Amino acid sequence: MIVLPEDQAKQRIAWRIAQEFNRTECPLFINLGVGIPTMVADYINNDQVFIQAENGMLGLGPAAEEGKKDPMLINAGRIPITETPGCSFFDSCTSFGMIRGGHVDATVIGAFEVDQEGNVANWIIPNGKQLGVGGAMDLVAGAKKVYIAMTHTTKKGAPKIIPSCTLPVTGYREVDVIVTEFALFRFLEGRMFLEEIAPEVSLEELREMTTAQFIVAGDLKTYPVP
Amino acid sequence: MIVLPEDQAKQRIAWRIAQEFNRTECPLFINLGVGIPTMVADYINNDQVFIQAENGMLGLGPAAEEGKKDPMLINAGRIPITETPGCSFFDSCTSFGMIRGGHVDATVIGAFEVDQEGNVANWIIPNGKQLGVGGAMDLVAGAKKVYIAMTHTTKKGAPKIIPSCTLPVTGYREVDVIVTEFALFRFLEGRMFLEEIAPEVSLEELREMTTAQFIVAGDLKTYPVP
Amino acid sequence: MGSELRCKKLMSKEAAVNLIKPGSRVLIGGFGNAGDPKLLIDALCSSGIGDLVIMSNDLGSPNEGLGKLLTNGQVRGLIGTYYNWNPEVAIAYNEGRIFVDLVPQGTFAEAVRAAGVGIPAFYTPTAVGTEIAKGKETREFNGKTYVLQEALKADVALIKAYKADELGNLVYYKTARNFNPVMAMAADLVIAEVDEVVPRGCLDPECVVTPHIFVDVIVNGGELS
Amino acid sequence: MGSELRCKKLMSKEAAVNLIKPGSRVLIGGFGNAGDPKLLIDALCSSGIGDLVIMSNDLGSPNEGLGKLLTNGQVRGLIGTYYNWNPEVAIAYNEGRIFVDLVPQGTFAEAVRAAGVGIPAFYTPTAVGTEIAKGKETREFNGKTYVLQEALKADVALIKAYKADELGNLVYYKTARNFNPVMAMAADLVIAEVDEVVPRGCLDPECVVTPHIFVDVIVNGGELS
Repeated sequence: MIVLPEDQAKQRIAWRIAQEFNRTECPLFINLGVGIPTMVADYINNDQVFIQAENGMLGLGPAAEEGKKDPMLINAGRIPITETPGCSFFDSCTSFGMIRGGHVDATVIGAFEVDQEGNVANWIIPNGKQLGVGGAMDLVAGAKKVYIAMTHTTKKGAPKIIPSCTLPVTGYREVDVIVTEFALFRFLEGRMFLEEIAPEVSLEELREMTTAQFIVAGDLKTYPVP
Repeated sequence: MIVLPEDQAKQRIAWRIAQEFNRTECPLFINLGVGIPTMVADYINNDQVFIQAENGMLGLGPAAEEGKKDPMLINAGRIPITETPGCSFFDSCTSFGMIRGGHVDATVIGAFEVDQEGNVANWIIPNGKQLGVGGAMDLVAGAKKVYIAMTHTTKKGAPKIIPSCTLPVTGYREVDVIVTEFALFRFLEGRMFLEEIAPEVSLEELREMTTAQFIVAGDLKTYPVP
Repeated sequence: MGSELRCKKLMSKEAAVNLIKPGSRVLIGGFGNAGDPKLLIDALCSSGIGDLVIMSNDLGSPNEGLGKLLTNGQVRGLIGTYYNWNPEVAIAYNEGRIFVDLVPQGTFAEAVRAAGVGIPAFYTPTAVGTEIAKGKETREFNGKTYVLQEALKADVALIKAYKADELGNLVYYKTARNFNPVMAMAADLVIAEVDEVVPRGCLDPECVVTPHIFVDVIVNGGELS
Repeated sequence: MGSELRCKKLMSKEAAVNLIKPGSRVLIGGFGNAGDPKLLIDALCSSGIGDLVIMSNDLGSPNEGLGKLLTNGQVRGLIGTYYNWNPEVAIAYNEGRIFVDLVPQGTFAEAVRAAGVGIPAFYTPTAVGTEIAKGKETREFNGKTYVLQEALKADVALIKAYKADELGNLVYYKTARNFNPVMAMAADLVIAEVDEVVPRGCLDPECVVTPHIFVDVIVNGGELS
């Protein structure tokens, strides 16, 4: 099985998702989860894309440089960030009002598992060591589009895009797009389409690491790599 | 029947209610309705009393003088008012959140009728000419104490404190205090007590203009007149 | 000043109101002639767009402000709280020309907010047992009775703010704020009339009342009037 | 400066937390160590007041910030959203020492606000069908399913603001705002720790985030630290 170095895989995923947003001509409001999703910001190059953080800010700038970190200016992953001109601060209730009310165009989140129905499990592995849901369920239920940013398989090579989630689900039929280092899947009317496949994997190889059923799009494209 | 000139009656009522608030030692937050209730503000002389207006302001000052009126700085009766140091502005939702959430200590409202159960009718006379409820029902249901400020009888001499409301009710069992030009009634555990009677009326005369049943307080006092 | 600004949301008042389809549910800010978007209301009157359901606190005065829409026959119905300042409303209602849904003012504000924040319904103590709550579902919580109120969503919101920055962040002026920030959240299309548009970064991020995520179109009244 | 101020709400942190009764439900502001009232939390830990139900987004880190309350054994239960930053929470829960009610973060914020504004319950689309919503009532509105969430009311709220004026009006600082203004509305007793107290009239009335009607006690951290 083909494996990319983890850093390369993550960068590729973050870059690919950024392209989805960079093409906008209108203001686009996105919320980025912890991990790969946070890296998406590094590849945004369109000033019409605005980042929202659920702890109460719109218009996040890049991570703060060493020596300029303000512990009272953080994103939802507790990383010190910066302001952009035109940013604003608000309380948690208003912030989740934006999210639940459908004003946030897209959320990018990591996941343990996604299934062919568009269900996603990303909040807990029931091992007795975790107790936390945070804003995951609100984001998945509220954002207009849900993007999953994750490596195609676990570190041990087990598929993460599967027929039916085995872990506790975060939201049902909420996933719109899955981006891994090898593929981009899009859900249309409840069905999962493979739209892009990376140059180094064959369709057969992709099926081996993807136990979920999917439809190959009529105009299957090569996954663009930066 | 004894009748006071209307202006004198109104001033007496407003002054008497103001005394209820002037004795506070802690911050006290009050909302004043249209008419006699607005006049209560003229007799407040305690800087711990703060006036809230449901159109989105806390800390209202007196009515604006001629030439200094700002049409964008008004109370809920559309009268141009002034600011006090430490005042604040907020939206209608926050304003009624204060009211519904029980943060406003007292509301003073006018009424067409109040009955011996503590029900009040003040929002509509169903004559086909009125269509409006405004904030009356929110204030009556939300404020910690509801003060009724009204003349004891109609202009034709008909009782307004009656056994059971005949007009559409604004709120059930919400009234705490009724102040007229002749009497102060207080509701305690669902029963209406006459606590004060004006010097110029006898208890018999008061009963004639009050068809509601009430209990004469053991320590019935003379209604103080400024 | 406007020409130096890079505000992509800027439109003329005519172009802005022409985005409104006949039959729309339209939220309109303001309370007692403070904070209503007067230029947008005038443009809406001139446009002749009809069959509208107007959702607002009141309806101005006869043939003035929002009242003009009724005089013009552009109104199919009203959802709001207080129409005693405009006696033409009761007349039109009694003649069966319009429907009127009276909602207590606090319930109205909260129901508009609910629509904006994705809450389909909530319970409220206001109006329990009254004529206004007739036919509405009730339920007890901790021994007290409450009325179920559904969210009040709209197609369009016409609001009035004091200043916008180029992005569409808004701040308000005194008691002209009232329903405007709430309505800004609750419609598919939000059009804000403002007195001034300032460059990006000129509003204090701590004092922005309506973040630009909620605002679609800005009409600069400062240039127009 | 404090001596010139006429702030009737001013108290020492010790006197303020001594108003909290054992067994209380206590809302505490903050998100990921930003905006938590650190001096009040320290004083609460020193007080030894126990049997508390802590309602907060998270519980800091082990033996740090809010985490110290758990280490001290002052906690009976937790209502909040995210405890993965403090692994001691899961241990205490698994050992049966505390109860934990996990609530999605947006639902938590909205339920706290609901308590503050007199709404006993509301419907939300968040968590429908998930383990978090198990046993909770659901209902359809316009063909979509929602969960019923009741308000989360508290006896006390400990919040952190940037500045207070003499009356108790509050403003916040950047992302330290988070849950604080919401919690300020939702408790019988609201204690605000601030970095500075300024004279009445020194905060812009348009920029006050928490009007003083919501605030009972102020602890001036600027003088204490």
